[in-house]
Amino acid sequence: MKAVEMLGIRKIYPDGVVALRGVDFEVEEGEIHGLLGENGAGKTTLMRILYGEIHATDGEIKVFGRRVRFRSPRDAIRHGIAMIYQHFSLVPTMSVLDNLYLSMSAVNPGVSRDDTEERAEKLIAETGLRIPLGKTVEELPVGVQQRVEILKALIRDARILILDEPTSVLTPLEVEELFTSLRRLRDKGITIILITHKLREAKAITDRVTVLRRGSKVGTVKTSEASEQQLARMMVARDVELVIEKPPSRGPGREVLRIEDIWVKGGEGVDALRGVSLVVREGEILGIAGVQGNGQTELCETIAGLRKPYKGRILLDSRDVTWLDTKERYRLGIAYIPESRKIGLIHDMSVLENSILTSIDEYTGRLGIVNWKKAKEKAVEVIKEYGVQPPNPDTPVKFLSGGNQQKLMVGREIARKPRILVVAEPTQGVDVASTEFIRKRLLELRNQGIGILLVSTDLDEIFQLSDRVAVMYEGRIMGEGRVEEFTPEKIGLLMGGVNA
Amino acid sequence: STSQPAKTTTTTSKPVKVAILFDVGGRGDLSFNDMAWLGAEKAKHDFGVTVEYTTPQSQGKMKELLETLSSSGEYDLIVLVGFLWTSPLNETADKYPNQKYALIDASTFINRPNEVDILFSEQEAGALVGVLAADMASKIGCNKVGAVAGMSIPPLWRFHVGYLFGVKYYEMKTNKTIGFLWDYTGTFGDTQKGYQYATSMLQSGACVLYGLAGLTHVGMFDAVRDWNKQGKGTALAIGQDASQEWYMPRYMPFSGAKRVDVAVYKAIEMVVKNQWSGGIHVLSLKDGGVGIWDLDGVKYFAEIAYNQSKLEAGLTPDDVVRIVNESRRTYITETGWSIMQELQQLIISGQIAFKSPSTEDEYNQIVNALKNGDLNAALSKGKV
Amino acid sequence: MIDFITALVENTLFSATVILFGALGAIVNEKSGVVNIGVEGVFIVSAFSTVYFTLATGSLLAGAVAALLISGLIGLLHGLLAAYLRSDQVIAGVGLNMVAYGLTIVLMAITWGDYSQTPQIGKIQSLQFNIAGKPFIIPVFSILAFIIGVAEWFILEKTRYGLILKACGDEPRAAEAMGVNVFRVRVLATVIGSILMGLGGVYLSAEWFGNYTRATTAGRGFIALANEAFSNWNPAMAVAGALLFGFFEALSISVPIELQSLLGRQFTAETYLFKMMPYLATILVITLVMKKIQMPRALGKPYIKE
Amino acid sequence: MHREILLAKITRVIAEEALSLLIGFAAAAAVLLVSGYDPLRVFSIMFSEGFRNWRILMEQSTPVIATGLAFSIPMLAGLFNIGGESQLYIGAFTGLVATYTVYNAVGQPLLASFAGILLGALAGGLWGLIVGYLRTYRSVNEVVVAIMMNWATYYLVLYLIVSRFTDPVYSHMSVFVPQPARLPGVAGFTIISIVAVLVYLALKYSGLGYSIRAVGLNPKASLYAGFNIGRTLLSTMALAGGIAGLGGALFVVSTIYSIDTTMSSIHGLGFLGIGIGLLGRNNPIGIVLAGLFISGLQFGGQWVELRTGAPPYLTDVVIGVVVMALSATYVYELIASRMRRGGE
Ligand SMILES: Nc1ncnc2c1ncn2[C@@H]1O[C@H](COP(=O)(O)OP(=O)(O)OP(=O)(O)O)[C@@H](O)[C@H]1O
Ligand SMILES: Nc1ncnc2c1ncn2[C@@H]1O[C@H](COP(=O)(O)OP(=O)(O)OP(=O)(O)O)[C@@H](O)[C@H]1O
Ligand SMILES: [Mg+2]
Ligand SMILES: [Mg+2]
Repeated sequence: MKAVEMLGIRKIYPDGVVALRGVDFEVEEGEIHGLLGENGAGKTTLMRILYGEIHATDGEIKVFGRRVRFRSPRDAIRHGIAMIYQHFSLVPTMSVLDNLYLSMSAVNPGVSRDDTEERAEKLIAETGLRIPLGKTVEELPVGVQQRVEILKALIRDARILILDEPTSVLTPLEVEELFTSLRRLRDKGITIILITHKLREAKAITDRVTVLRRGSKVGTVKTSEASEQQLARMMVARDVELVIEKPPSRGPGREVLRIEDIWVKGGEGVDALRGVSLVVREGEILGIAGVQGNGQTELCETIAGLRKPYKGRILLDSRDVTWLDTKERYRLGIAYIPESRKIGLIHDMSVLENSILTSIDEYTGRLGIVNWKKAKEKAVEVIKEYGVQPPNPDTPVKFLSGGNQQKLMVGREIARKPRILVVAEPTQGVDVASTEFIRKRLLELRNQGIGILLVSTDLDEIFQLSDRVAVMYEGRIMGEGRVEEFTPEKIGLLMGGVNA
Repeated sequence: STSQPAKTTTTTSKPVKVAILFDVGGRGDLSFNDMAWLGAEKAKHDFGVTVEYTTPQSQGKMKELLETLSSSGEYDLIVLVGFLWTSPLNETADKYPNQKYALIDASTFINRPNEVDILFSEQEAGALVGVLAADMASKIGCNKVGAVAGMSIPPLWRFHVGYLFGVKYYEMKTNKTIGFLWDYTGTFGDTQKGYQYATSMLQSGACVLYGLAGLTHVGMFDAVRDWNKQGKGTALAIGQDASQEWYMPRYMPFSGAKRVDVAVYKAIEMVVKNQWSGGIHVLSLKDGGVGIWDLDGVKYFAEIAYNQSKLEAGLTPDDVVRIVNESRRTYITETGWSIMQELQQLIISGQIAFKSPSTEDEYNQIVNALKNGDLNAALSKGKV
Repeated sequence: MIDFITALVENTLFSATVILFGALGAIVNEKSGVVNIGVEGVFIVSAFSTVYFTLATGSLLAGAVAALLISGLIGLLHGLLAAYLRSDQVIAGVGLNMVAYGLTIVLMAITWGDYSQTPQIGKIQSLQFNIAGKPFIIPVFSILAFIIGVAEWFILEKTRYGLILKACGDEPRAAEAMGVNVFRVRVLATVIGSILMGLGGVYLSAEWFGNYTRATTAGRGFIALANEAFSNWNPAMAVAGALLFGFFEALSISVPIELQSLLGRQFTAETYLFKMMPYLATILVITLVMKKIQMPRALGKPYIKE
Repeated sequence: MHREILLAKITRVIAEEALSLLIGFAAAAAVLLVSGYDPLRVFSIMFSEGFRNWRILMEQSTPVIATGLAFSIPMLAGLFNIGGESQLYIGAFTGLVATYTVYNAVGQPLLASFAGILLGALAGGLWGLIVGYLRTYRSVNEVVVAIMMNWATYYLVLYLIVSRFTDPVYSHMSVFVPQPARLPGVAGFTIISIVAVLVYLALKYSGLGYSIRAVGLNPKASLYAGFNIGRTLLSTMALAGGIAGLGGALFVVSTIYSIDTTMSSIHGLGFLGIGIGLLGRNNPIGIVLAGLFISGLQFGGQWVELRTGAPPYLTDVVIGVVVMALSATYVYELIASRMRRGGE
């Protein structure tokens, strides 16, 4: 039986963007179905329609053979559909338990908070998703919030589970865990739709995949009958280098960034960094591996000046910048790409306005007037180089697809030609072609003599790009060395706090 | 007032047209705006004049409003109600020498042939009220009176001087000691405040309260009524401007009168009867411009209230008059009444006259001297 | 002394009750994400309607119910404008205040030929106790307001309705994705909020004054808004805030009156300085007490689905 | 291509605005009919009398344009400045006293009025700064502080006028701006319009404007971008308060010359400013237009009572209904898109 049939779906957004041009999409009951496509292909849009969050301009939807018209997610939830966005749907100011309770009781007002807690604990035990139920959501690292989202779907007994790029912030181990649970769920008869840009994952877990391109369906194939290369070609209509050749480094140069014994308090007064010391040299990429929430974010923010250490020093080109404010540091050559697009971009501003967010002073002349002409040149440059869609600088960023937002943010910071680039999850949510492009750009940058501090939960990325690797665990560096000295297994152990 | 030789030119058949420009807030203040309206309506009825009204949105708009109306030449008389019109009038009057203006309850202190200013001697009304209030307080036994006043403005300064004088006069005549409270609520439009000020004054021992705060003192009335009904003791209220006894005749034996209606009526009459004479007129006790409302007045206003269904259920205007009369008999002693009449006589005969403080300092000086028992500090003429 | 204190307590309760109802209503309203600066307007309409419909029906209860219904209707209108029509919520509130004030006076003029006050209605009895042999008054509505304050705190903090409301006000997109109908919750919250505000108006007419004058509300709606912000959108704090403000207002009234007697002199303009007291005290207290502002994050932002 | 987009946007705004006015007046007409007045007559009086004299319009709109700006600028930064009222009070008072004092001391009329305007703006700015400071460094909600300051300032200014600065002849008025130091009403309007244009340009083209909007839209991203949020909020509030104070000073120096001891001449202008800021859609140019529009309606409203005998409050009702109708711009978007679709 077919779990989902979407026929002739068209979607035109209110601002006139045609996101879907008559897509037919079918999912069998009890399968894991991959949804692939370039950034802006319409994957999220298609799923938001299925979830009742937005309405199709045209087309028909059947769930388990019955025609449905969802007015809101509430209707979809009643039909057993759950959707996990990458852009989380959690109330940040409430505790995890309250979020779970709210989402359960919205469908079934009879449940109590205690019931919810009981079920949550049971599910946590079953799935191994480590989640502190009592914590306020916004205090949790992104990775943990992701787990909350999954738990939230599971707890509602969803029969169709939609996951929009669920793995982009998870570590390989977590991905494995997630996949194990997903397989288990499938075996229980739950239908799973998975949007992903990671072909290896698609190969590993899906039964069939559907590929979208520019709002149209390219085709649906059995996963076992298609190679990664073939899938990539379906997506972008050309060949893609899935593994990038790392050009040899010209040898590390002078020290750009030196961090000495940094101690930083996180939320709730707990130490988030406990004596971290690191050095980044010209022309090298230092990869920081680790499970989300082990101090990586705090490390980046401390370098950028968004947090102040209570002990330790930060040196940029031998100059002590520990007490300089963020703007000053940016001026001296630090650039920072945060892990969250919500922090790196202002959604209600246009692409143009966002493209000078971190360098406004460079575009401000005498009398404090912003040179918008010059700013536009930069915006156009980033749009062109990174293929941001739609290529209109005046589009509000909130109308860009997730991947395109990412490209804009990454492109903007790279274009600033910094001395040191601190970058977290650079290819998060970005399609294969763009991933290839961004990684190549980072390597080019390194070869131009720029120091790069790369934080990533994606071990492939760490191995592909880094010259040296450091592993973080609970605010400390567990191990550090040349990339050749590490194996994924070794990193995995270090990430788990085991000294290898 | 001087009487001009009647002009012989007969008026054209065109009816006289009058514009009444209220103070900010306009009708519904239970005070001079409402009284002005009454006077104009009476003139309309008696003389068949056409009357148009308007209310300026704020003091800042008065100048332009007046300017525009004056330049239209449409009106035989423009009546300006309230002191806020003083400076707008000053800036306009000379530009339109053929336009007649009547400024009510204020004066530019400039003599213009086309301008009549009508002032009131609030002190005289206040003084009579003060005597009776003190007498009632002494009769009830609390020996303390109070006043819930609006804002610190010249007409209220004059009321303050008069009221305090009356109380002190009563003390002098009877050798009793009567406590005196006066406070500005800071507003003419907040009944909650009026209620709360009244409650505080009653708690601090006063039992007769004089309302001098427009809509604010409606709250004072309610507080006085509740005080009685809740068994906290006997308390009485005194209204001002219009006769307000109808609001609760049992607890309000009388009200002070300030006949803005008469002023407006007179101004219109001067135009209709061709008796126009510019200058400053003061309406006083002598010519009935201020004082204490008599029972006819009480009945007149009770009738208005009756027609607006505002009288307490079951009461007729005649009942109001009867009850007011009873409360007067109950709470005002013979002595008190005669002291009041004696003072009235002194004033009407011109033996004494009150100062009109023209600055806050002078006002302060007068009331504090009065408070310390120097009655003559309030007088510009004569001695007591 | 005991008189001074009882007067203070009575006056405190009088002031506090109105602004407490206003704040409690506004909190429900704003927790869902909808700004309502029309508290004053609701007070006005409700206080007026109570009298109007009591006179029309002959029953105070019917009058009060009608007033609350109308308050609810105003909330419905505001909620529909805010949720479905994405209207600017502040502007709608500003408009409401203007219309409410003007329209009630026009209605008074049409109905009774009077520009300022309605006829009197029979009001309900306040609770009366004896303290040191003297009657001491506690308004029934004060008690109601405190009960509602505590209940509202409980509902917001301890029940799922509170969670739903908070979710809509903080993160409507997430709430919707969890299956909450954000629009409906917002409309419902504005309706309930308005009804609570309406209770403030009913109190003014049905228990305190027994009539409506155009000076009955006199800007208390804005003080209620300040109280709401003071409370950090927490009903229990709103109770404290209302009492605090009421207390200082009462004090600012009693002190100059007592001082006059004590000092044996007349206060004239300097009495204005005393009137600054409740406002300055509030600023002072909040400066000392406040740690963190926690207003609903999506407050005033229309929720747009696409 | 850009010109076209801009043009299309402007036409859309105008169309929306026109449509919402139409609905607003239709609703107001219904209210008038129910109350027993002829709507056409009322509207024609309002418009013909209200918009007849440009000088009056300019004088009356000056202070409310100022308080409109004082509301809207902080709104962009995410602050709700309901304190335009007190900022205007203190500006008006300071402006008055400064002009008066300087003129009497130096005898230089222009210098006196200039000093008055400047000091008035500074005083307003200081008032704004207090709100901004408490908000930024003490986490006190600006709404509480602003509302409390409105009342406290009201009584403070009343006290100062009554006890220190009453006119010797007209004791119900404050001292007057000396005749030679008075500016024509047009001057006040010109200055406030220039300020509005400057604010418009600053918001659109300056780094400060950018950071104000950024902070308002996303504080976390602003922090990331390196903006000093505290300083931005402070400068925003100082600017807003300064403009409200300027409006008060201009109103005194160019239109009313003196403040009465009931403060009726300046009371309520701050609250009206909120409506005007929002009607102008937080756009300085829009605010100037909205200020003129509402001032005209208000001024014309005074004639409605004169000519028809309708209660003056009817004007408030009409304006209030129009304001409410203007709030729901999305309705007009909906209608417009329906019509477009219908035309396809
Ligand atoms: N709310 C919106 N308003 C207008 N256009 C939108 C909106 N959301 C998405 N779009 C546009 O619709 C197209 C499809 O977007 P969608 O988010 O579905 O892409 P996607 O396939 O999920 O991409 P990604 O891989 O980057 O997440 C894009 O061109 C995007 O810019
Ligand atoms: N404020 C907003 N208003 C309307 N739509 C929004 C808004 N914010 C985000 N979106 C929608 O979310 C999408 C991009 O946001 P985001 O990347 O956070 O979520 P996502 O698309 O689900 O993520 P991804 O596709 O990368 O997994 C866009 O397609 C857009 O339609
Ligand atoms: Mg997407
Ligand atoms: Mg994406």
